[in-house]
Amino acid sequence: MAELEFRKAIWQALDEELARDENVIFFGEDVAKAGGVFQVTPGLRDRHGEDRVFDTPISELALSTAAFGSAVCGLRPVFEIMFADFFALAMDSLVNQAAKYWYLSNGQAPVPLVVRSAVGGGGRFGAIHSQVPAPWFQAIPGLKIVAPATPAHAKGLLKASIRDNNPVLFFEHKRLYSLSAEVDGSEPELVPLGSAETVREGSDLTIATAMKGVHDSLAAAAELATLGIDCEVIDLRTLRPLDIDAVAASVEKTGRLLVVEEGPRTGGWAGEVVASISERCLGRLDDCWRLATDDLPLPYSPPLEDAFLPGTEAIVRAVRERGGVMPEGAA
Amino acid sequence: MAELEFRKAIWQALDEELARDENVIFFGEDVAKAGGVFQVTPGLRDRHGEDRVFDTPISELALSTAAFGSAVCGLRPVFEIMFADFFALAMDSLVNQAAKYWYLSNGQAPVPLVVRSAVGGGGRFGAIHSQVPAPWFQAIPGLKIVAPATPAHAKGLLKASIRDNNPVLFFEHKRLYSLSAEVDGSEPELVPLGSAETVREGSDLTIATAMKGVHDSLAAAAELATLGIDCEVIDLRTLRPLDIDAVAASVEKTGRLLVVEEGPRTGGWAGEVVASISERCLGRLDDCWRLATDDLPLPYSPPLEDAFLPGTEAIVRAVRERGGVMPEGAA
Amino acid sequence: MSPAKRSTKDAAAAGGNGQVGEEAEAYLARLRTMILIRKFEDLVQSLFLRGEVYGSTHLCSGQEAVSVGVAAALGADDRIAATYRGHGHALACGMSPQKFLDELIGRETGICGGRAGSMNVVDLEHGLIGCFGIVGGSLAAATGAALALRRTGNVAVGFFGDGAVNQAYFYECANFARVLGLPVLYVCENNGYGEYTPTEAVTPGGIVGRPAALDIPVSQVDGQDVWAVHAAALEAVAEVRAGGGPFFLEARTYRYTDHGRGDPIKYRSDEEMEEWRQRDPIDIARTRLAAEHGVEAARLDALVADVDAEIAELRSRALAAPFPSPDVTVPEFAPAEA
Amino acid sequence: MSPAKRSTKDAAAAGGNGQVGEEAEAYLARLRTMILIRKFEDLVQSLFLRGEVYGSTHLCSGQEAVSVGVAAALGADDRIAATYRGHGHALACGMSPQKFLDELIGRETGICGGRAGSMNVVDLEHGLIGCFGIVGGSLAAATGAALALRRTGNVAVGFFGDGAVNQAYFYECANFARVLGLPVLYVCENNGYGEYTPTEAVTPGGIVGRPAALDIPVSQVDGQDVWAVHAAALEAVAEVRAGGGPFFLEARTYRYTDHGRGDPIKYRSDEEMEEWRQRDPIDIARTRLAAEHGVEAARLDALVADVDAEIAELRSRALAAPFPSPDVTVPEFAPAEA
Ligand SMILES: Cc1ncc(C[n+]2csc(CCOP(=O)(O)OP(=O)(O)O)c2C)c(N)n1
Ligand SMILES: Cc1ncc(C[n+]2csc(CCOP(=O)(O)OP(=O)(O)O)c2C)c(N)n1
Ligand SMILES: [Mg+2]
Ligand SMILES: [Mg+2]
Repeated sequence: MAELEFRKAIWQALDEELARDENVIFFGEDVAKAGGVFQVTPGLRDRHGEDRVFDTPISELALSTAAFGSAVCGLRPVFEIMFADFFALAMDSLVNQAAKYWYLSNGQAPVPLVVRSAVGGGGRFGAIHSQVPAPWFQAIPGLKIVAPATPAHAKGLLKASIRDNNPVLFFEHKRLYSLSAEVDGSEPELVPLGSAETVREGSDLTIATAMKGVHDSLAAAAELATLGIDCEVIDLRTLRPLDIDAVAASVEKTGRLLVVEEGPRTGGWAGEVVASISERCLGRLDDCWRLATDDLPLPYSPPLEDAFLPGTEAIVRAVRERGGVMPEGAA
Repeated sequence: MAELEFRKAIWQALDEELARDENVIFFGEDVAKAGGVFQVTPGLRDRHGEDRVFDTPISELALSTAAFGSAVCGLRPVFEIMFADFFALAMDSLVNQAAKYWYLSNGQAPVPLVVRSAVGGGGRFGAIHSQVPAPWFQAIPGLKIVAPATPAHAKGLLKASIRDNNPVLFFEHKRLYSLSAEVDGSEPELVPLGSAETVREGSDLTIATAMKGVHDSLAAAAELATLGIDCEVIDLRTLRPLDIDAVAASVEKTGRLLVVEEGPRTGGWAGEVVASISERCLGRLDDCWRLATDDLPLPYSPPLEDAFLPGTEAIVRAVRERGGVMPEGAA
Repeated sequence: MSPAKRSTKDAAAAGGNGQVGEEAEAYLARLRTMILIRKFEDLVQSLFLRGEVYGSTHLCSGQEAVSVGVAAALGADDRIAATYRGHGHALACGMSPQKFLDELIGRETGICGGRAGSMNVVDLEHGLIGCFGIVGGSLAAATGAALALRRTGNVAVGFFGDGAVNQAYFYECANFARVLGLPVLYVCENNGYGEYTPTEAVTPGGIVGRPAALDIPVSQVDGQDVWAVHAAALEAVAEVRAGGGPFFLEARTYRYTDHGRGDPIKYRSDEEMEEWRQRDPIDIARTRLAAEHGVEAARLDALVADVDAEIAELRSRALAAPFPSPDVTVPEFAPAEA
Repeated sequence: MSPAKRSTKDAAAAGGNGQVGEEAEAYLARLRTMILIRKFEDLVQSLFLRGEVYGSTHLCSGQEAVSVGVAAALGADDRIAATYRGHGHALACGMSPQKFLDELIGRETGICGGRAGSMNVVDLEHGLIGCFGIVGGSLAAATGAALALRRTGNVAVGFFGDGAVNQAYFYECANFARVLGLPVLYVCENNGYGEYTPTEAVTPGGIVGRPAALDIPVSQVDGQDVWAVHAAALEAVAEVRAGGGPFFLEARTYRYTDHGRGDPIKYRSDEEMEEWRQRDPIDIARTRLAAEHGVEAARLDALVADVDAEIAELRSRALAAPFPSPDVTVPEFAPAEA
């Protein structure tokens, strides 16, 4: 058994795909010579050459459209948007060029590009370096959004993303970069996009979440188990398309759904999960709700940021305070 | 009684607010000399002067940040993004500057800006001139999104938007510009943001929608009434913040909710409405679902576009085909 | 889009009979394409007025020499990206006029099955990455394409208007292309206006100084003279292909029609319009072919008649083509093997 | 931010005793602000290493003369927008160092109540529209501010780095400002690198040619010499205030510290760093004050001691300040009357 660090898992996926397919290229701001501000990609330039791994000016819009144009012409570009908050500058190319091309061209060419980007709060980076911009892209047909929680998944999902024939936003949660987990070599090489995984079985309540939320939810589930509440935890892994089948199957069993999202309550992907399940499983549902952040920008000050994010404690509290789910006598 | 055209209602709102408050300015691409590509703003430049109503280069990002910076320094800028699809180019300033400023500055200054923009399909403009980008901004705390359905509301909502102290995206549906409706002068000058209106009372099913969807839903409700289904129709008017109270009150009565959105099913604001109502009114809900478009870009060809959009017929069909709501013997 | 392919087809179409020189034959073919574009635009406009072409039409009448002169400088594996005013570029690339017209009137037989319409049309087989409805999107797509093409010695061309030069895509992409030394030719079709706004009003310092400030070589050319455009394009493409990085070509031209669907105001003087009518690229080509190459009037007239016949046939076939059915289920995503 | 206000405070702080001339007094005050900025940055860094300042720190040590020289050219109703590397700008504007430090360590008494942190700080009372964490956001905000200020004869200043010059905001905003003739001064602090990338590697054609191509007047100045910066800023501000539209000032400078939180690689040579250490703006100011204005060493030393005392007090007060409470309900929207 070996330990694999999340950041190293990303590195391995890039390194292996760069080696496997010469059409794969990788670029971004300070990703090549310096190896990226989160030190995820050191050495890839030396290993694969500066024609295929290179640094760029600070021009997020140009990066995105360079990926789009080159993908349409046969490459499989991977590029980095350093902090996912900067997606706002690159949006037009992703939304109005890349995502629509396959359909509008009537299938003349796919757009196999991947954008890697660091998302999420908890690092005290403040409101404009901490967002998870999944909702900005949630209603964009043609795009996929991948959001891994573990090193092994990060690797398998990134490799699958690079081989996917659609534009993929690949979110790396900053608080997971230094997470290490054991791998034994039996992990599948590719983790399919669009499929969730049940990471804890339970009978009383389904918790669906992603990225850091998976770890927080598992910790919360352990604590809730001591109170007699048996939670099933689903790692969605892909936020677009969502594996609603997996959530529905779980809800059929538990009858209760909590979706935990790091991001504003209004308009997030958690709402999409709740809506889809309500539409489909209403008769079986005893309860469904979301735990997310307040509808505010993320604050800088530690006590404010800590209270703002939906961590383990907040999940436990959310379940305890919600009527119906607590067994008699507990609470 | 006089007729008021939707486009003229917008014009009047701008004209009156420009006259009322010299801090109001209005700018955009070809909005001043030429009066805008949809001919909504002719003559305003001559009436209010070229310092206050002016044309700009084709630079959506600069327009947005010009509005942000000037709003923070005391103006109340209104600007136009010609087709709402172009919001993707302006997103950073709206999301990372305007929307967060009031909170982050700890209330040092509000950001009273309004972006007017033409949204929606049905005009055969194709996939990149027909979007309703509400979902892109739905999870952005601090922003308001206004989406009027009638000339009178358009006027009252735009005036209220200009007086609001927050950044407001004001959506004008292209298919409504030429709509005329009678006004008798007794309309309130301002229509408050964040408040829905029940435009048809009914007992069997609540239909919540906005903009063109209101007219389609009313027509559908009339047809459904002949089948014995009594629909309540709610014009949301503002998509952010949503008036969930109004929808909840209606659902308490009808027990059934259909949300009609022009835009992709996945990730839209309809999902937010369904999720909010499910969270709140689950016990009272017999059914809830969305009618939206397929998760595809909007097609150009008329038969494709017509079938793509959720018009009157599609609404009638959606209700008829959904089990449970049809009275015995009908269908 | 190979010059070989094109010249064969063009020569035949021009009814080459060996009586004029090689250059004249080549330019007769180019003239024919220009006439085709002009008449295609007229047809589109008449169908638009009849409600058969939908939404908006951005015609390029008056600007034909730019598309044709540049396209003729390209090889089969080069790539082109154009704007919403892209009919000329598409036809000059070699896109089937029939498939194109079918697309514009929304038919299943259209080049994109009726999904795209004029503003989003794609024809990769003929090297057209696409027409892009977002101002600046075309040159951006060409920049990206060049990132792929630099491996193969090919060139990407992005056409765009003077208005695009004020926009984010232009600046970031041109700088990006220069930094990476990408093989992209930026062709600015300066028709004097972005919609109803004169170029000078929104472009302080003018156009070519801007790419020049990014250390990109530039040249300016009379966009009404297909000889001049072609010569400038040949030179530019050669520099780009030789590894010189991006190149910027400004072609001064004029649009004879409204911006899109009818102009709300009169923003161009009669004198100005008339002056540019005197510089009609088609007339200029006719005159030069006659005066400098001894092409007979009859041959030129035959060319026009030939195009007229083609247009008539295009029209009737297009109007007879079936609309696509909305009942087909369309997958959201491209499959693993495309 | 009025010169009046500032000079009173500065003169007192510098212990003005009337023995040197007026200019010397003014520059003693500026020197004091530069020393304050430097020591403030040192303090921030030491608190960061202790885990009291969070996230990242973008220090401006080495670049002090730019902030101070430009700010001294502004009046009370002018406006400044700065970057994530904005501590110098904020202090030069006149922001309370205490409120600023409190913000950086996340306290309720911070200028933004602990909500903003270094990268988003705002102090409108002192004319600071904000620090902007998005590269290019600062000059963009200044451009917008200028749209409001042109009514009142005031000027907006946007500070930004060399890296921002390759970015969409820069180009669109500079062009927009030129078209509208807005009173904005763009101050590019060219410290030779954007993160770890040398300016030359990503900025073909250099910096000032770019605004010049938009017909914006430009000048370049030694950013290590506060006299030179101030003189250039005075001239630029005067032109802008007189209605000349935007102006672009490039100040060549250097950052002595890491980019943010520790550099992953060594991208600057020891010789280069040493060369710039020899051009420390604080040393240059000390030397000039001594050599050209006869300021005694004792007075200069007293200045340093005075700042040291201020810094010590800042530190202890800040560490004693309360954290904000997360239990307060915060409304999402600004109320009707703000
Ligand atoms: C980003 C963006 N903004 C605005 C528009 C609307 N629009 C379409 S064409 C046009 C004018 C473009 O002018 P120019 O680049 O000179 O090209 P021309 O139409 O003259 O060929 C504008 C503003 C658009 N399509 N995209
Ligand atoms: C739009 C955007 N892209 C990337 C970043 C990450 N980033 C922060 S500072 C920086 C370098 C900026 O360099 P420069 O403009 O020269 O300013 P300096 O840091 O040297 O003062 C980068 C790339 C960012 N904050 N915003
Ligand atoms: Mg033009
Ligand atoms: Mg720098």
